[in-house]
Amino acid sequence: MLSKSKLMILAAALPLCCLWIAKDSSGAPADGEITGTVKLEGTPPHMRGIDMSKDPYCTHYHANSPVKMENVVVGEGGGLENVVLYISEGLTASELSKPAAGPEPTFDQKGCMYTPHVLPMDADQKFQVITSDNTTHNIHPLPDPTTGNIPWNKSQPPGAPPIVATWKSQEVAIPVKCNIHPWMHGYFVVVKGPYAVTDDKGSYTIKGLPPGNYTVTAWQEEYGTQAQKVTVSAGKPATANFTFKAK
Amino acid sequence: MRQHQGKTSDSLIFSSSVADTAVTKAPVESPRLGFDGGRWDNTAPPASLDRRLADWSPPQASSAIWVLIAAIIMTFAAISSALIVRQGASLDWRHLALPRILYANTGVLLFSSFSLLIAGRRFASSRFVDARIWLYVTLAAGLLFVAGQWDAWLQLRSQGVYLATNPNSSFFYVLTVAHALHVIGGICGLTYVIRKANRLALRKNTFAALCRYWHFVDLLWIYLMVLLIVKI
Amino acid sequence: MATHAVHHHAPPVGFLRKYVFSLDHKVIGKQYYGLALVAVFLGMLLSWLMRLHLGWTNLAIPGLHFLSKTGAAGDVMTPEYYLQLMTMHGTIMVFFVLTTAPFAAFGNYFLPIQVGAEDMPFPHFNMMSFWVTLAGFLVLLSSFFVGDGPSLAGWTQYAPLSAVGAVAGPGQGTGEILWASSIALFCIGQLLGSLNFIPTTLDLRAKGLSLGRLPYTVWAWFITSCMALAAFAVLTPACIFLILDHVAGTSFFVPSNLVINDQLQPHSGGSTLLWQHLFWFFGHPEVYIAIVPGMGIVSHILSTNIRRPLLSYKVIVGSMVSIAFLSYMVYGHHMFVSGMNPISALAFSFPTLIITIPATIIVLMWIGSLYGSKIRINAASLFALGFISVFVTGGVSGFFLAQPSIDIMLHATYFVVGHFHLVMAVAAMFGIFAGTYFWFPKMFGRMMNETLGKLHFWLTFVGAYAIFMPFHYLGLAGNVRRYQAFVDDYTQSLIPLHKFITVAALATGAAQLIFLYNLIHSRFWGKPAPLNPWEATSLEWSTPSSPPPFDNFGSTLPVVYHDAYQYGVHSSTGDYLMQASPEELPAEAKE
Amino acid sequence: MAKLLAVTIIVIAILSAIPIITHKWDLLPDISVHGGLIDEQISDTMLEAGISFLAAQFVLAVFIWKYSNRSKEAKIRRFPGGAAGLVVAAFLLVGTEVIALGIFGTQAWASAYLRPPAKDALPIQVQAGQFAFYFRYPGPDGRFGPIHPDKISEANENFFGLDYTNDQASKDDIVTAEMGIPVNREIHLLMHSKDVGHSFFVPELRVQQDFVPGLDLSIHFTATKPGKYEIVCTQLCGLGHYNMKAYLYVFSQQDFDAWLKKEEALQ
Repeated sequence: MLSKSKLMILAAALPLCCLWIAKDSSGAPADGEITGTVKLEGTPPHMRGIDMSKDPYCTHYHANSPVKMENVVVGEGGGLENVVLYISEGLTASELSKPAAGPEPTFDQKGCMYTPHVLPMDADQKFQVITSDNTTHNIHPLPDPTTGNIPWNKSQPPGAPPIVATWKSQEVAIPVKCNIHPWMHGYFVVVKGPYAVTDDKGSYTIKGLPPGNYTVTAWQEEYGTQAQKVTVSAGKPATANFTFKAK
Repeated sequence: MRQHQGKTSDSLIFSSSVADTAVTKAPVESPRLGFDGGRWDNTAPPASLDRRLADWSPPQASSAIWVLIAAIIMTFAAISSALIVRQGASLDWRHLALPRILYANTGVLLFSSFSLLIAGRRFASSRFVDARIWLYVTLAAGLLFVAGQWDAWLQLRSQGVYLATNPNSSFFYVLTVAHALHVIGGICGLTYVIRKANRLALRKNTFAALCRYWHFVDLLWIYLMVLLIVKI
Repeated sequence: MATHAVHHHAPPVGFLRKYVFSLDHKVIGKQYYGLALVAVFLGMLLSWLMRLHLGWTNLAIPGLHFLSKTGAAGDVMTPEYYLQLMTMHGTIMVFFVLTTAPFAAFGNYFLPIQVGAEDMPFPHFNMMSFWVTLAGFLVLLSSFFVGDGPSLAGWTQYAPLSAVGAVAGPGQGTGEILWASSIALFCIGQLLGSLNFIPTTLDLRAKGLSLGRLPYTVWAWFITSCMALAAFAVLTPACIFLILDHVAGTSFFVPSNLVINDQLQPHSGGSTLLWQHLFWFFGHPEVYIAIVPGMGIVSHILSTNIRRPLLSYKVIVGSMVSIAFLSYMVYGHHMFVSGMNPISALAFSFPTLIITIPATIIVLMWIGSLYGSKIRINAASLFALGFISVFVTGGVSGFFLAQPSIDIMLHATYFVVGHFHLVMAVAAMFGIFAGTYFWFPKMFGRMMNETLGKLHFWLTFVGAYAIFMPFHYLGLAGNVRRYQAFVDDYTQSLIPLHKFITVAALATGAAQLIFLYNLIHSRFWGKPAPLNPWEATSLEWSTPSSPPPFDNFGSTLPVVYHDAYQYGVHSSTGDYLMQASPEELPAEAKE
Repeated sequence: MAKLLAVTIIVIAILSAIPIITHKWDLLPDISVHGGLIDEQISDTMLEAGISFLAAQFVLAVFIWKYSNRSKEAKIRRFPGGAAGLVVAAFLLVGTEVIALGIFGTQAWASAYLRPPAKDALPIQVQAGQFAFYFRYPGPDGRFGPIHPDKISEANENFFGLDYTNDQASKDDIVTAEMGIPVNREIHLLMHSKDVGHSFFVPELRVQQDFVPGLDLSIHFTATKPGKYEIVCTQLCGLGHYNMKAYLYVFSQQDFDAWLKKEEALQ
């Protein structure tokens, strides 16, 4: 049985411990980076041209710039575009729960195509869907029902206000399509913690990481995921390059 | 005038002597025009008018029962034709081993009709005590039938045959459950009749209506059994 | 079972029993009328929104986003919201207005009175009938507020769109289940209604009131309840199948190998045509369920207001009966291009053409009866006459749709919409209006304002034609129905016509507010009505008071000595002789 | 008031008839072989319906005009011939009329539906889905590869679910988003729906047929006039129904071959 004084000490000590733990995790500067490039090895698959003749607006929009599918987009030097990179292991609880910084990710419908084709975001982060087109689209994300993300299906007439939404649990990746224009499809990639997406050269940078050991995962809609272990130390950025093999 | 119309075809089911005691026990409202139904003279025109217009009309309880039966027939006809269309529509139609107990249930239901007939006979020969016993027997048989159906469903579940397992199982459950619900309806009616009989206030029409319904549900089940055996 | 036959004829006591859970067929009739009134104005509001959207597609309708956050963000209607409004408009109007008002409301109120009975034989069933129907209505409305709104599959709810669930579109999940449940409830409610109507007509007729002396209305309601019996008994299981396909994963209506949004659906081997067969087996009789009571009401009111019996009682009743019979053999004409066997299309085509004959006969009876008559003009008779005109107009376009070859061109175009709106919706509404102006004095003991009534008629009559006649032109030009916007090049030239229709619709709709005002104002402040304001003959005018006492005829029930339409005779009362008056006519005066 | 009603009815009847008589809004010009019969049928029906419509409205109006607010002692007169006459009239006039229409109409229907497609008809497969049509041409081998529902993917532009690696017949199939057909050659259209009910309607072609999921139907027709036309969906199929359309090009034979080459290059 404990005496009163001991209890008092314990009571005083507990908050202090908590404080200390908290200080430790949040104290380290979160300025670490992971950079690298993602390449495609071998001949990229044939990307079929998209025939938008169903909707004159779309055809007219691309009158002199024929569009192709965007499932696999290879830039110069085999750089693979639209690959999402995120930290699949190594983040502390507080890092995971930290609300995403920066502006709301925006998913635009332009010329009856999705820009960007792949939109990464943090779980519970607000993102918005806007339309620049003068034709009605409907946005129909189809998450896996087992993840707890709820599918929805909303139309956006020209000039309609942005649709603002969030996804509550991590899911790589949620396909999104427009039923009115069946060729329109893209992905919402919902991750926890920092993320990045490759540009047309296939290069990326994940910012805002405290020093530590991490597993970086790269996801591409056709080729699936690859993972690498990386050690981030304060100051200089760590590098992780990925190479996908063409099927 | 009301005097003249006071007579009714829908008399109490009990013989005068008993009826008198009944009236002292549980007074029954004197039936009024419009609610005694029955006799064609109820709607026959007064002597002053020509007779061509005279026409027949049954007690409203029983005509209501015919209406009800018509509706039920339509429903089950719809389901049956749906079954036939559905069977023809695709190749995924399997055949189902009917639980043996269904045959027992059929017997039970047939017996219930039979016992209801006897009850009617007893009423006719004004042996009211036996009559009521037979009513209880019928009630028991009805309940036993429903319990039997329940057991049949449990058996199928234990074999892993559920509503959505395959098209014919869907139809099996729909048909049997729909029929069971109608039997339960009949059981409610029967309990009402028994209550009336116990208060010695049972009317011929009420009883006749119940019998019609009960026998109909029985015949319906025979039809369903044939359908199940042949198609499912 | 005659469970409640005898025991309820003490006057009701307590507010609840009197006005809410009343067993009195008159109160139940009024409740049905109230339900229909709410439903019709709701349905009209929906049609206003739809018309506005069709006229000016990207028009922002202020405050629309209050109705639907998702469907109309920024007040601009989305395609799915348009379709949801359309579905609700159709469902509400067909089921909760065109079926309840002329059949359930007036039928409940006047069938027992016109046959000289104290009440329906099974008042408890009658009460349940209303409350179940009301529950159905509320379930339907609730779909506005759950999930992503009501179903968008149209009132015909073709499978598999209606059966595969939310993946097929907004409202196809919860909204769809609510739709099916609502309609199932409605069917049960109406079955309970028929359960009362038929025995009332057969068994509770007053002394001397043989089948040959029933008013046209009683025949109409009797025939309608027989049709309703078969129709709703078939739709109920269909709705249950639909619900099971949603919640239990069965495959009644969903075939194998459906790929929706790149997802292979789990269902196997259902038949989509099965739904269409079940639905239209109900759906076509439903059209006549909506219109036959109108025919009865119009015949009844017409005969009263032209002061003579119609040409032939037997022919009119016979025609109504044969229409009822034929209505079950023609439903396939809704499915000419639905992939039915082309031969069966022909088999359905001829009965459809033949059903025009009894319809024509009835119209000829009406018009022929006008000859040499003495027409009295009042709101009721105006609407009755308008009914004839509208019914003919809507009817002739049926010649086209009855023929499969022409249906290739006109199926699913605005021609069809124009046709059924005129012949079913407008005509039935005219019947309801006529009935209201005619029977209001009996139902509420006060007269309606005739001037407002006539004004209401003129605006409605002209407006209805202005709205629905152009639909036929649109259809001929190939304008497809159920489009929320017209993006096809060949429809661009038709948009001005759509704008015109929209304006007409708004105006005509506004005119209905006159009716609403007249109804409410007359209910409380109208001038007291005499017992028999129209000098009519049938039994509802022989009740001791208006509205009649709880047992309709007070202590004694009427005895009937004459058929229902003794007009143009020389009697002590004038040019008419009431059914219940024992007065003998001089032989030459009888027709 | 009654006279006003009579006048109104007549005015409305005439106004309603004018656009029909002047062909203000008319059927789109027919470009099909079988369409002539249908148009004929429509105009015949229009004539008979029009006459019955005008006649009924006029008689109604006249009677209302004549027999409203008559004096109290005016005599009630009976329609000459009475009910029997009218019933006979209904049977003779309307009855024969509608039956005649039905019988003539049967021809038109038969020409569209009861005639088997010609041997040399060009087979084209159309697949309807929410909310677009896609078309498939069999290519040189004249055979369609089988549809694998599990392979159908709009994301990969594999609209028909073709297995290019295993099915030989699929390799040369040409999938297009718009429909090109040669003029004056019969087309045998094989209709497949991948999700819900749709319909194939080309007003100028006088062709309308529903897609029934789980049941592949086929229709056949011949276009007689080159040009650009619209294929629209007439069966409510979801939120994009109004925008479910495709263009139909009727080419001369050599233009058609050129067009098909172009499409093949895009595969």
